[in-house]
Amino acid sequence: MFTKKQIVQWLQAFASEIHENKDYLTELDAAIGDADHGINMDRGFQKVITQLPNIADKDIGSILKTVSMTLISSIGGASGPLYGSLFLRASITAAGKEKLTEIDIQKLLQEGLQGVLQRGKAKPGDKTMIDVLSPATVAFEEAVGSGKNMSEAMQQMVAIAEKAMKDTIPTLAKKGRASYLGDRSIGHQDPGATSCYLMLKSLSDSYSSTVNN
Amino acid sequence: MFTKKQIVQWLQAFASEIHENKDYLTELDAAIGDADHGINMDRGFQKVITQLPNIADKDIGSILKTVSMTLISSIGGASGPLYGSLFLRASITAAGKEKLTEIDIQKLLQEGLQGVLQRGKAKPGDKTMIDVLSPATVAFEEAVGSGKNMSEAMQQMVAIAEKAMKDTIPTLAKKGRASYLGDRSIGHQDPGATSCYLMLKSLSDSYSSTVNN
Amino acid sequence: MKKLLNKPEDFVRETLAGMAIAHSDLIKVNFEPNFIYRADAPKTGKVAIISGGGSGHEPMHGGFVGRGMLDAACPGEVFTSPTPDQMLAAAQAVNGGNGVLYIVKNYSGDIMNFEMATELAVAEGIQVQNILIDDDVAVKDSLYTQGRRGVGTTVLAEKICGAAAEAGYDLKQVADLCRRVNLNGRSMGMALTSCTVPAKGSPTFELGNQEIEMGIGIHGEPGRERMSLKSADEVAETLALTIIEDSSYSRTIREWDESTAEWVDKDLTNTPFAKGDKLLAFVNGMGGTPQSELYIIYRKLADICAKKGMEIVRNLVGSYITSLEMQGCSITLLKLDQEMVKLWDAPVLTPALRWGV
Amino acid sequence: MKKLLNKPEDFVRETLAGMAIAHSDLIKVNFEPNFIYRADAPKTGKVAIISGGGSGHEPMHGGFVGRGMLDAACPGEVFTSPTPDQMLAAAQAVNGGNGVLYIVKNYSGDIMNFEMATELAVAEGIQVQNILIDDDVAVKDSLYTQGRRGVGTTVLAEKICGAAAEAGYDLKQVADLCRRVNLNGRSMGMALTSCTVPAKGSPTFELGNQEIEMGIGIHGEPGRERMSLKSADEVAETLALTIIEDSSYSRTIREWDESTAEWVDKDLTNTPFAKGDKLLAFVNGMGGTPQSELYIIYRKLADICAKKGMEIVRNLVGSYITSLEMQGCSITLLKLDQEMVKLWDAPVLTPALRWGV
Ligand SMILES: Nc1ncnc2c1ncn2[C@@H]1O[C@H](COP(=O)(O)OP(=O)(O)O)[C@@H](O)[C@H]1O
Ligand SMILES: Nc1ncnc2c1ncn2[C@@H]1O[C@H](COP(=O)(O)OP(=O)(O)O)[C@@H](O)[C@H]1O
Ligand SMILES: [Mg+2]
Ligand SMILES: [Mg+2]
Ligand SMILES: [Mg+2]
Ligand SMILES: [Mg+2]
Repeated sequence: MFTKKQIVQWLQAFASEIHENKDYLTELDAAIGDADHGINMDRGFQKVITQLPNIADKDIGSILKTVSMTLISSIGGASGPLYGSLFLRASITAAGKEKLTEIDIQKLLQEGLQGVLQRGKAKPGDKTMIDVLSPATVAFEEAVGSGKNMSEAMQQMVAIAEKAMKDTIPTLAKKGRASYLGDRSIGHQDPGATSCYLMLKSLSDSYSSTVNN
Repeated sequence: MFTKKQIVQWLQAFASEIHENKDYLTELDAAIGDADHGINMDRGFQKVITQLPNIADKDIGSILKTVSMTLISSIGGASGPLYGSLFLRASITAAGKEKLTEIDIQKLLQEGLQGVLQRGKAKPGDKTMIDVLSPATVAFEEAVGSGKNMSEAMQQMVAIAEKAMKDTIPTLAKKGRASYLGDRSIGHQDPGATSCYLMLKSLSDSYSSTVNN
Repeated sequence: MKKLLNKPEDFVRETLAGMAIAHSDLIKVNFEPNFIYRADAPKTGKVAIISGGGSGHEPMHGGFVGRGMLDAACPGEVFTSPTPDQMLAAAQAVNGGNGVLYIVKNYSGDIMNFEMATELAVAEGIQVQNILIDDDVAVKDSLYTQGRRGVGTTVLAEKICGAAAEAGYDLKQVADLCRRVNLNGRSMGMALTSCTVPAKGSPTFELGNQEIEMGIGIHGEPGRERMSLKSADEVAETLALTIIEDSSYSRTIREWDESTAEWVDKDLTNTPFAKGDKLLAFVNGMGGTPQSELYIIYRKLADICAKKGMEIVRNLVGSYITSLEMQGCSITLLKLDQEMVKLWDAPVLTPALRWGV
Repeated sequence: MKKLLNKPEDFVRETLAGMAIAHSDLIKVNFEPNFIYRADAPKTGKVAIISGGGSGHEPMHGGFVGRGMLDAACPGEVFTSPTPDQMLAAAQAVNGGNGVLYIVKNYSGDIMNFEMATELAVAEGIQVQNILIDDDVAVKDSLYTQGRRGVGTTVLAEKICGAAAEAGYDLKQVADLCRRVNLNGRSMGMALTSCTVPAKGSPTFELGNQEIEMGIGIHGEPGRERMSLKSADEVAETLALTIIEDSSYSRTIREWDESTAEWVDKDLTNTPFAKGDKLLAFVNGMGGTPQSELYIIYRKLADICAKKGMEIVRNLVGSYITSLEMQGCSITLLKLDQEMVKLWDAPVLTPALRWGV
């Protein structure tokens, strides 16, 4: 069970992860994009951080909706609408909720994934954040389906996400800026896939570090 | 006695000196000017070289006049009008002549110097070609006055010219582009003084290497 | 990083502030959300033309706001698409009642943000069309990928459509014209040097002293191929011939359908250039290229076009769609028809382009 | 050396060739001797304005040839004054019978070559005046030295005098006006990077990553002082305050006296700027500076002028007097009177500056 507090802690932890990895994400984007992914994500999530105190009391759906709107209006680029859509769709499934069960989280991931797919029209294998989000969602689903608890399912999801992130290295980009590079996109890890991994990892970490509260 | 042939050989030798020292002169100009003195002089004297065959039969005055006109219309910058004026005034004293005595050379240097002074309005010590041309002219004059022959007077002149060239290093520029640098012009050898030294040195060399012909 | 700036995070805002006071006779600037708009907006009865994209391409787009060109421009962060709220606010500010054309360059970010903006504007009761520019022949394949980037043709489309809107074309006519300009324009660019995004502080890529990037976009991204340094004539030839010999290019593009209030996929194909074509030739500097070098390129380009039996009837030589301080150039060729010529020649009065007034 | 060029020795010629075909409606180019002139020259009854100087400052001067500005421009080699034969040929080509004003920047080379040209033109029966521009406050002392360089005010003088000539001023009136513009204009520049003269092939000076040159001219020469990297606001402040606080500057300048047919020395003094002055503020890029950064400088400059109680009533922000691909900027302030404002606003139609037509 994720409490609202844990969700807020996750958002804070994710923002910190992004902030710490800002240069790293930007360097990844420099190799196959336009050198701003870390800057973009950090701009958005620093804005989110300033708003969290005002909304921490609302229901999880409202919190995620505010995150979505903040990201959409402050990131821009590709990641703004994509993460914005992810959080928007997630917020709808979490509307009115104060805590989230394994099944809630599963729906939230599925809906978030759908949001990104619909907005970005990328397919798995196109070397985008989808390449992490999609298998990670499946992994969580399977874990929950086979009776694993939240903590175990999270760990399974993160393990798959990490592998999937690395698996973007050898692929050829078909969406996003990296696709303009053609073959030269091969051999580089996708920045969006990396930030997506950080999102899932911080979700898992926030759960395990606070599971006793 | 300078024969016409020796004068033509001098012009060729001077052009070669400039060509060989093109980068050096340009580097000197880069330090306190705009990095083109070698390029400018070489452009002018390469043009002179192409014209020498057509005029080598004329009198020395005509030859020097053609050199002057060629320099004026192909160098530009400060050195174009200055060397152009030098050769123009020199050409007038040499009008109709087929050879030049010590006294002729003395007049030629004096007139050349006047041409540069009048055109450029620089004074000795301003860190320009005048700083070489002026003492070198005096040195030649004194040598001839004290009964030295052409060869000895030339050597005396070149020795003074070389010293005068190096003496431009510690001075503060008052004319030309280097003057804009203020104190920063101190510590650098003046490019125009250097090309002027090369002119006098090649004059002396042409004489001594061909004196037996 | 050597730039004339204060804090990197203030780069866009301070650029806009400077523009606003330097050109207060022509434009106004709204902050938060950021957009530049015509000082005399909204123009009742005129279709409003709005474009936008990342900053760092100055004078595009803000420098093209004014009479006979754009009604508004939405600048994002450097090389980052602006956000839907900017685009919506701009539309609300300049809509004169006859609808808004969004001119969008084909990048994932721009497309997604403008799509969201379109949906928002429609929800506010504003008539909207959005037309994509995707003219970069350096990007070869379109199938299953993002397709070609929008580059130099954007400037030409904004001028031509701006004149059309000024002349009273309705929204559908301006949109159709914009699509036609895009289908008749092709571009390609190259870089001698990289550029530095202020917030990053170091060059996006490293190029050796004897290397160039061929087939770059406008975001400091590496190009299609790294090559050894070439002469201006060779550069002009590579760019021009790739453009001229580009075969017909097909892709599927999403446009907003007003009648059904839905996104529809359209299959669009441009026809290759041919002998006898009348052209607008645009030689563009990437921001750090001196004007002299652009003329050297233009000289060779004119020569190549003449040899191919094509006539340059209009030209534009200058730095109009840039990548910060990058050195390099791009070439855009646009096949003109009489209507386009007339609209190109029509008066324009903006910070960066002006003639006829 | 990374440039869009072919052989360095063809740089100027090929630039001119490109200009000629890109702007054939406005200008023509004569080769050997090289000069750019108005396509509709000579204009009978109009004073002809001719300027010139080394190449590498594009668009100055060739880009200013056309209606309402220059009748001809004489480009020398890169950073090297043109030669008297060019200036004479240009005068012969554009003299409409009412004489020629040579606008000359204060550099030894330019002065000497234009002086020779003046003597030659006079000998050909052409009425000539030559006016020096020496507006660079970075050069402190004038006594016994070359005095101040001619920089940004040149562009403004060419525009204002060009409009005056178009309006029918006679030679003496145009010359007097040009002198007045010079006495009311002051400039200063700085460089973030050096530039590379094509024929030399390597940068004129080396600057560290954290260094700038303050008080540069326009020939890639080092400045008055090397400093550590500064913010845009600090740069704007240093330039603007040095200009604004410059005390009255006196020097002796040589002009051609038509009545006596001799060179005469004139003592000229400009008065310092003062509260209440109406200004034209010109922020200029050195060739490799993006337009965005110039707006950041302009923003601060406007602020400084306002604080000093001076009103910017006209402005120009762009790269008009450059040093090849150098990054950096210069500021020029010109105290305007009503006549100058009117002439500044008058129509101009040239490759690089155009409004009102
Ligand atoms: N159509 C798309 N669908 C899914 N993800 C995408 C798409 N386009 C881009 N991305 C993701 O966005 C990331 C780049 O984000 P960012 O650098 O912030 O935006 P931009 O490309 O506009 O500069 C890519 O690494 C990729 O993972
Ligand atoms: N007024 C002057 N009188 C005498 N010599 C001068 C004067 N001005 C400049 N020079 C000489 O010209 C040299 C520079 O020539 P050059 O680099 O070819 O011209 P520019 O300065 O126009 O680039 C200087 O080193 C100096 O010796
Ligand atoms: Mg990016
Ligand atoms: Mg020089
Ligand atoms: Mg981006
Ligand atoms: Mg020079």
